[in-house]
Amino acid sequence: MSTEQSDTLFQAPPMGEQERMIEAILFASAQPVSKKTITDRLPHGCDVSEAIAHLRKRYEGRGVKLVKVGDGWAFRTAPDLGFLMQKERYETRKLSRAAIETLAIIAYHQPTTRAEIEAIRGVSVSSGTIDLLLELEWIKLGRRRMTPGRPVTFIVTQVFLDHFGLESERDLPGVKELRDSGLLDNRPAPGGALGDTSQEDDDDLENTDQDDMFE
Amino acid sequence: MSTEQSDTLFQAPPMGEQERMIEAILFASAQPVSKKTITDRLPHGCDVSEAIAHLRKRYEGRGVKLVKVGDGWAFRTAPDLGFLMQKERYETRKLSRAAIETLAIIAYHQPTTRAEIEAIRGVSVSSGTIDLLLELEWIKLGRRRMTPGRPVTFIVTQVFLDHFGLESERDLPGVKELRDSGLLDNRPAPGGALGDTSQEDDDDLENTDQDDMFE
Amino acid sequence: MMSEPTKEDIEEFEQTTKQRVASEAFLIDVNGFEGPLDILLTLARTQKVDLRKISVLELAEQYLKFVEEAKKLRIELAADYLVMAAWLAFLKSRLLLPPDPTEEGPSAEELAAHLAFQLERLEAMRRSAAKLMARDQLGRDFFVRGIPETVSHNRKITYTATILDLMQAYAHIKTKDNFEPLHMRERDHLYTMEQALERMRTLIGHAINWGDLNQFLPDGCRDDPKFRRSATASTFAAALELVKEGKMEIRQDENFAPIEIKTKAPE
Repeated sequence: MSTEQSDTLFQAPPMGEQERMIEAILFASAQPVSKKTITDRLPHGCDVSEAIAHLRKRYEGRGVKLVKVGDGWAFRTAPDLGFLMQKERYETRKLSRAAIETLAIIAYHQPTTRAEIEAIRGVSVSSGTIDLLLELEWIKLGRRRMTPGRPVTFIVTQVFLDHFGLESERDLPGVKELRDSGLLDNRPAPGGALGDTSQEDDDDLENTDQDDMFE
Repeated sequence: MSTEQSDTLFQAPPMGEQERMIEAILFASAQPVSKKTITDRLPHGCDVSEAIAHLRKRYEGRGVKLVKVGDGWAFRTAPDLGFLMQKERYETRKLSRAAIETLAIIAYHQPTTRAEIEAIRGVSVSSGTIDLLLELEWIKLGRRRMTPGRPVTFIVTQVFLDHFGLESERDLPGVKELRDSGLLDNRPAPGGALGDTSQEDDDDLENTDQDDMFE
Repeated sequence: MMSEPTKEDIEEFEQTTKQRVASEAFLIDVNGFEGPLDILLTLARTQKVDLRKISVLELAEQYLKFVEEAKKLRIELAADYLVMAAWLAFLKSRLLLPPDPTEEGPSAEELAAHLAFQLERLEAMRRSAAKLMARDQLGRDFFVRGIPETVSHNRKITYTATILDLMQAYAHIKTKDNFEPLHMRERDHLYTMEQALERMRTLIGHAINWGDLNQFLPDGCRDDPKFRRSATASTFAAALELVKEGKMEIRQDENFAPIEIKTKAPE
């Protein structure tokens, strides 16, 4: 407790008032405020340490708490309420062309190796693409190939089948059906010329333009 | 008090917890946060109005207070402690008499047209004055008058209310007395004398707007 | 010859000077006024009565006197001050004369009442403006949170693709270069080892003596070098296969010499 200083020229404000003052200063300050700065700003004779202790206690268990940051004091959101400071935004994105092609090759040719996917697509397949498909749980690792290097193979998953509404991989329309439905016509694919080298950068995450659409 | 809804799917957090959450959200924001935004960020089933009422009470007499600003809520330091805040004080541009009067006329007569402002002040309003008030975000454009020429109207903003510590336009100093004494009536000059330009926009039709604002 | 100014003269002079200074101060300050209504309000205040009880007649006289003074002092007043003077002169005459029942439009009392209303309203707005500015103000008397925490936006991305996307993607690959890794392409100009083996098996029985491997190549090799190359390799491989099976013998006298084969006599 503070010792009463009867010899000070000006009476220090009551403790409750000192608390209020510190509360206001810490609230409005753009940086944590050191004890020295608080003392300088408060009227003469205030017991800053005691007032801070009171104030800290007052905010215990509240939505904000009084914390020491370096040699200063500041109000901060209670850590358990951090989730309120985050806003979750759900976005739906279309898979990139690289990802959907890779996925299609795995679906039609499974089990298939990365080298085979690259041979079919004619470009290298980025790790990002494979990782994304693995993360989405649309593909998983199959058995290793019994060929030199024993490369890993990829196969599609139940999640894949569920997503695309297929009972089994056999339900995928065959090449003949694709041709019959006109999907195999020799027409340029939407969004790019054949052998478009830009496909080499398989970015799945690059569609910043698209992001805006969903904000 | 809120009625307990035993049929809600998720139990809302206890009232004390709701209070904490709102405290954290409002503490974290420099701008007033609307009741809707608070509701959106809180878990389902919270009684925001009640929690705010509790919280407001809790901060009564403290160094910061919970204030209502238009349709939002914000924490602000107690005005009697302003003297401690020299460091945080920012110089507001010194407003000309014309700007201050124009602002008052818009606040008390909103929505109001430039012609009405001129009729009240007896001089023309410079564009600079209106521009300055728009720039300060103290006024903004309201709905156009449904009178010949469809003149634009001006209304005050939440920033204005926040700046002057007003909950709403109804809390403008002396507004009730002015209304009761008829000084806020739109009274056109008899026979259009005195070059009263407000005659141009037939003010008889629009009074419904004003009623909305104050009733 | 001029007489010495008396005390009275001096006093009178001082008095008029004072008046003149006062009136000039008022006039020179015209620039500081915001139009005729502002001046009228200032003049009305000198009546020291509630604006609701103002004598508009008296006010009109005060204003006209002010305009007269300005003329005397050759101060150029803006047009709106003179318009107001003309209007007030008209109002004054109307107020002094008994009402003419044949005259149309608003009565002099109505006009006077409206002028009083305008003055009262302007005064009220000025008072309100002053009250507004006297309020506690943000950034001067009370303050916002100094360390606002921004709400961070977390993105949760759901990727979508339809079966049609999948099929189109596959179709796109298929049409790109007709590359079919799991089905051998129809290769017109190639001769597989299987083909070579099949041919050799049917011919081997006849090769009792050593003969050049080239004799066993299929028809059509002569015209197509690519096919010939392929057939040579396949036939050679098939021959090795048959040697391995013990059905044939193979020899070559030296490097690049013709390769000869013959059927192996059963032991």
